[in-house]
Amino acid sequence: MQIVKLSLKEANKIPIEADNINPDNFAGKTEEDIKTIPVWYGNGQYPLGDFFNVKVEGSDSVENVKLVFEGDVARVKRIGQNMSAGEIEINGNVDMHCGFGMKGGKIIINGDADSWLGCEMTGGEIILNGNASYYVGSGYRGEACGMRGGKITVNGNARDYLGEHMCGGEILVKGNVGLLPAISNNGGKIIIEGNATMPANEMKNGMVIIKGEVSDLLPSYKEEGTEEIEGTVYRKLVGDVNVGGKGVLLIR
Amino acid sequence: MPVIKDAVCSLCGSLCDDITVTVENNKITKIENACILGHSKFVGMLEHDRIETPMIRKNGELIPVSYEEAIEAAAKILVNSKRTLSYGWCSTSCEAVSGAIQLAEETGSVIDSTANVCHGPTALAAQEKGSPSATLGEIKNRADVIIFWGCNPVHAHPRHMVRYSSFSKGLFTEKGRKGRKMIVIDVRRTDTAKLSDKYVEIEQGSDLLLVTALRSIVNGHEDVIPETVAGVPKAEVIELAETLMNAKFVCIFFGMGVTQSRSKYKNGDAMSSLISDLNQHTKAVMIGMRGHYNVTGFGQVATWETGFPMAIDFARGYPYYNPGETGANDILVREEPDAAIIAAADPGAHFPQKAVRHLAKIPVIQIDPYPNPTTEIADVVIPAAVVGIEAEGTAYRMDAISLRMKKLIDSKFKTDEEIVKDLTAKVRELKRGA
Amino acid sequence: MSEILIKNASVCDPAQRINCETMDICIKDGKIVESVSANAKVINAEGRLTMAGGFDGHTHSAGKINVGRFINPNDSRKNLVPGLSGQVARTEKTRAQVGYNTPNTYAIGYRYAKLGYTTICEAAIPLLAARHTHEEFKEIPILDKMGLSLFGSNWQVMEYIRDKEPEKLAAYVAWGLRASRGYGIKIVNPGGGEAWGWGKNVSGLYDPVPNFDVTPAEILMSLAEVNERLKLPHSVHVHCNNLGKPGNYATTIETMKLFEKVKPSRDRQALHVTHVQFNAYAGTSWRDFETGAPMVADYINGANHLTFDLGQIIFGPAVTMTADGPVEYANARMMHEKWSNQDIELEDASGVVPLFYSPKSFVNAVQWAIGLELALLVKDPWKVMFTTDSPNGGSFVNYPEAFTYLMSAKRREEVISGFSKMALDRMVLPGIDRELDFYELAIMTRSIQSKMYSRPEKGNLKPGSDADIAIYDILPGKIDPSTEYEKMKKAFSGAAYTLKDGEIVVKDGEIEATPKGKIYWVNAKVPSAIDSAMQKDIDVKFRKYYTVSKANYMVEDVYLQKPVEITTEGVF
Amino acid sequence: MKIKVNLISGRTAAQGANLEAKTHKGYFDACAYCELSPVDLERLGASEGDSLKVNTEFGDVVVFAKTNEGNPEGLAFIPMGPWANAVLSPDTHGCGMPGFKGVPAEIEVTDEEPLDMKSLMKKYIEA
Repeated sequence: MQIVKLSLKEANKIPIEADNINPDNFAGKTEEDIKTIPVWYGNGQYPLGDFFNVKVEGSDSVENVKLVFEGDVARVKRIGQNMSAGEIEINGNVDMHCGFGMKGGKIIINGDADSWLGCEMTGGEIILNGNASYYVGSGYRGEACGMRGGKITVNGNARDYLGEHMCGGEILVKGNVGLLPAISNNGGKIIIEGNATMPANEMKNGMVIIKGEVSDLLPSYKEEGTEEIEGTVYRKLVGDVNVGGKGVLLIR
Repeated sequence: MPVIKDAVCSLCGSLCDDITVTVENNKITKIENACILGHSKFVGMLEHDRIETPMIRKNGELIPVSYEEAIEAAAKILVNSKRTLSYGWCSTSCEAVSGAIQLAEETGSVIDSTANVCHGPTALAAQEKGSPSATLGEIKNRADVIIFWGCNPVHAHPRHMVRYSSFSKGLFTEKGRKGRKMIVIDVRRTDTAKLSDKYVEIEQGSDLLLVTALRSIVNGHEDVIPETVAGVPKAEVIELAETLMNAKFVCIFFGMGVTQSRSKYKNGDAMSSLISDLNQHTKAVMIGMRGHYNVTGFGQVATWETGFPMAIDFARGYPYYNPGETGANDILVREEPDAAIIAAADPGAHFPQKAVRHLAKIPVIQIDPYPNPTTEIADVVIPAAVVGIEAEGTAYRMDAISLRMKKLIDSKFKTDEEIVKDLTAKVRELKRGA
Repeated sequence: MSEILIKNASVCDPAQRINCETMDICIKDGKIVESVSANAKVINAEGRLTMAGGFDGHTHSAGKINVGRFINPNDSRKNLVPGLSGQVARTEKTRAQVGYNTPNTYAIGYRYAKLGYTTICEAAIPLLAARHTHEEFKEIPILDKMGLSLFGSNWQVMEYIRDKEPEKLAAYVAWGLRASRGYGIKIVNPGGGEAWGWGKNVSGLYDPVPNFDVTPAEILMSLAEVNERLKLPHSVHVHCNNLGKPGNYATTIETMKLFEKVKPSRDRQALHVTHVQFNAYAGTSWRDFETGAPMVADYINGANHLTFDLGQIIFGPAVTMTADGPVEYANARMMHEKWSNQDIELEDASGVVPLFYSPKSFVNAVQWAIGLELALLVKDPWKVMFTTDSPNGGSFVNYPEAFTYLMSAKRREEVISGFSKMALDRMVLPGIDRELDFYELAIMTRSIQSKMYSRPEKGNLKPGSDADIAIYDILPGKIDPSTEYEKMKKAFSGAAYTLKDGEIVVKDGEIEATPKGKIYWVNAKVPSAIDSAMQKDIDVKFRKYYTVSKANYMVEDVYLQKPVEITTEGVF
Repeated sequence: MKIKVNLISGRTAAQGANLEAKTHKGYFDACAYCELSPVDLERLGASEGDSLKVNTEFGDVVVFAKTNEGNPEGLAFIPMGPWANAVLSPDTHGCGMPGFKGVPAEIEVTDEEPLDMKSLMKKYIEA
């Protein structure tokens, strides 16, 4: 086991871009190695050690590496980007693109996450014990596919465009979501335990279950009876008819 | 006394190019063909206050300085900044935009245009679904059904309807307004709505519901439409869809009612799909009603020079784009910038107060002909010639047709293009020196 | 006075029938000369293949490509050809670069230069939007540029044809070339652009254009006549009707046949047919779709009046862009893709649609084969221009990859081995063992362009020609392209040297200098009486139908960087 | 009396015509007002020219009352400009666009006068 503890020396407003901060890049590295890893801060690159206190316990291969952020990293973007294994624990809020393109491993966030959490991830798991902002599990601008695999659990609320262009994997939101969850979906499964507005616009494929209230249901779904899941009977809607969709939207 | 014909009006995105300007003793004394907006701009050259001299703020007051001093002060701000916001560049020429992009690239800045608070969502929509459009002359010559959706050309583009749309006549539209159906979809009965054949009032923020319902009908799924959509009865929605399908040529002009309301760019995204679906039955296109006369030009130049139309972050030396993250308001609201350079736009007036409050805290360089709310929070103020009147250059109309703006009178002020060039040279000098 | 001596180059220059001979090349003040002084800077080219700078005679790199960039921000991150794609930070010498299929203007210049290309021809300039094309040209560094102006669905053109006014038609075309600063006549899906104004298309050469009472065949023939009357340096450049449709090879051959009776007024072809891959389809639907290349190649082998280019496809993402509006709409609907459309008032249509060519799709596999079949079945390389119709068939940065297909049967087999049986049944490529040599490749990538476009100073290494030169780190004879294709691809992907007007712009595959390129445009002279009569007609067009004043229509001189005006004297 | 409204902003011809003269009174007159339906104005007990205080989650601003028969009940309009922006939403909704339309607001009659442009901007510097 290798545990790397990171804490910000002081809070920043200009974001730090941490696309190098992941277990893959830290595995087997010493404290000194890690401190010299370059990170972007505004328009310059600086050693990670300029911003973070770094403590390393042990040395191991990537599956057995755990990164722990102590305190808020609300202005540190791209933590865990492209990680393939290992674990990241964030004890505070985290900035945009956390877990972007993640392939495996696990990220636990004990705080809120800014937009693009788990964007384009293909595997692994993200557990957010706070609220998420926009575009959980979506794709980069112009892409046809967002999240393709893995699982994101949001224990709080999420805002608009949850799972936009999702092509696979699973998103579970315990709270409410904003506008247009599951928009342009082409696969995967989304479960929303709270409320949602205008869900599943242009869904081609996949499954969306909304246990709370739905506002402004889009006029592009055919109602096809009911379906019972775990003792609850849902209205079964199929569509989106405008894209010849075979997606299933279950609502109360 | 020189009379200049076919001058291009540098006010709104209609970019009317038939203005006749009379100049006497280097003063514009007569304007023909311009609307109230254009007229006020040309005449404004005589009546409005100008920023008379470069200024630097000292102890809270703006003190007159020379161009050289102002440029040096501005360059120092840029060189010392780790995250500059370069914003605006829409009421200026493409040549100035090109210079601004190079400056942003060299200083690792974020550069954004006024599309950030206007048709930015239209770009995002095009990135989802494409942009099914045409030049304005196609509408003039062919369109028999015209929709104005969430826009109010009577106020924002006063000559649009006469030159390009409702009232214009063309080869296949000899009857002009009489041969056309004009539909307005909006949340309140605007002055444009009053001129329409059909006004559809929708609940504010529910555009996406109506667009989706129209798509469902056009695609043969009338059965999924509930009794009312967006506050409009089903029968009326069906009638509207049939009007579109039975037309020979449909154009939807859309404005900020579409881009700024609840579901933002997803409205334009769905509208693109509606246009595509309609083309199974007839011919249909859509055109965004662009505000600043060259906001379209910024998008064009930025796209060919950086790959992206706006919200471009050069922090890493190459362009990165992600509105929501790299837009002017995104970074201001997050209090990221430690300096700003603002030209040919007025965020002081047009950004929400939280963004303006951050601008007020950081060094701000302003380049503009006129004082405005941004001047009140600027630290270095550099006056500029008015492009399209005192300086020539290229501008793009709302339908992406570019035109050459003329220089009509001489000016003692430097042009935006010259200022940004001087500034870039000074930045290079300071960087090399350091 | 700058002098360069390229020593011991292994020169391949088909224009002079030089086939990989060791010799020196002398350069003085940007031109190739017989000899230089002892002070000349020496480039040691020993063991290196040396050719004239490449000339891409049909590429989309200014104008419509901006729509491609605009709707595909995700293209910026694509780095499928490392070194020639993706995001690259600015340096002291170069501007920032992004993209793959739709790179920014700077990347276009740098990347073509790295491939050893020095001249490009933008395939479509809409007259009304020509200013935009030239604005982009200005920001494409290094390369010389020219563009072809669209006339195939133009109201004034169709009216003059209908009203049988060939002289005024010639005057109008000459004016259109001047207005747009174009180099030649481009005809895209003749008449189809106007039909698309009503959401329709024309179905073939004899289907009348709605409201204009002319047929595509008449448009083609009348514009060909104008082309020869004006003695334009290039022939008409034709994108045939029915592009992208199964069975369209018949229309293509029919179109080619029409031109047998056209007498060229200069020493060049009477017709250039572009991206024929997209127009050489047999079958009656996508179900029984198969190659039509053998029929088209057979016809071309027996014909002497035309040249064509491939429009080879490259597997992976591409962005289609064409003035063929109805085709793009059909593409977008069929593939559920983004759809951009831009109809140009009184003149033409256009569309942009991204797509993905997959070797697993039998249609795409057959398309891939058709391009190569055309190149290999047509015997005379002087009829074949190599293109991918970038980025329609794929980005130009894949040219080195495509050269390996042309030069190595083994490489082709590798690709073909991944195809389905159904795909293999619909193509003839597996039975073709022809492999091009460097001499033939040089013809298809630089020599034919010189001839086709009447630019004798381009595409060859004769004394007096522009010193646009590519030096590649391979030696014909020492490398076997049919087996060592990876090595060959690497050499073509980053020239050891590229010289532009005698200046070293690329060294060891990296950008050394970024001079500005020239712009070629054609000023065809027309008798003033005819011109005046024509002007009266277009004055009416501007007054009644255009939304832009005539005075603001012509591209002003200020937009032309280092312009080269080519004048011709028309026959009236 | 307070009424709850849905607030939008947008262009007007007068705002556009005074765009390059923002230090002048013409611009103030063109932008420092709020349009309501006659019914809403009556509910407030206000008439044209009275001062209204517009409150949202994001701030408050004093503007003049105007009536517009085209407005449906419950819809308030302030022309784009610094007065509108004092109360509109800074949230960029993940796509860069602040909330310029559809902001819930409360409106009441006030004795305060609308601030001129410079005084309004001064508040930002002082804060």
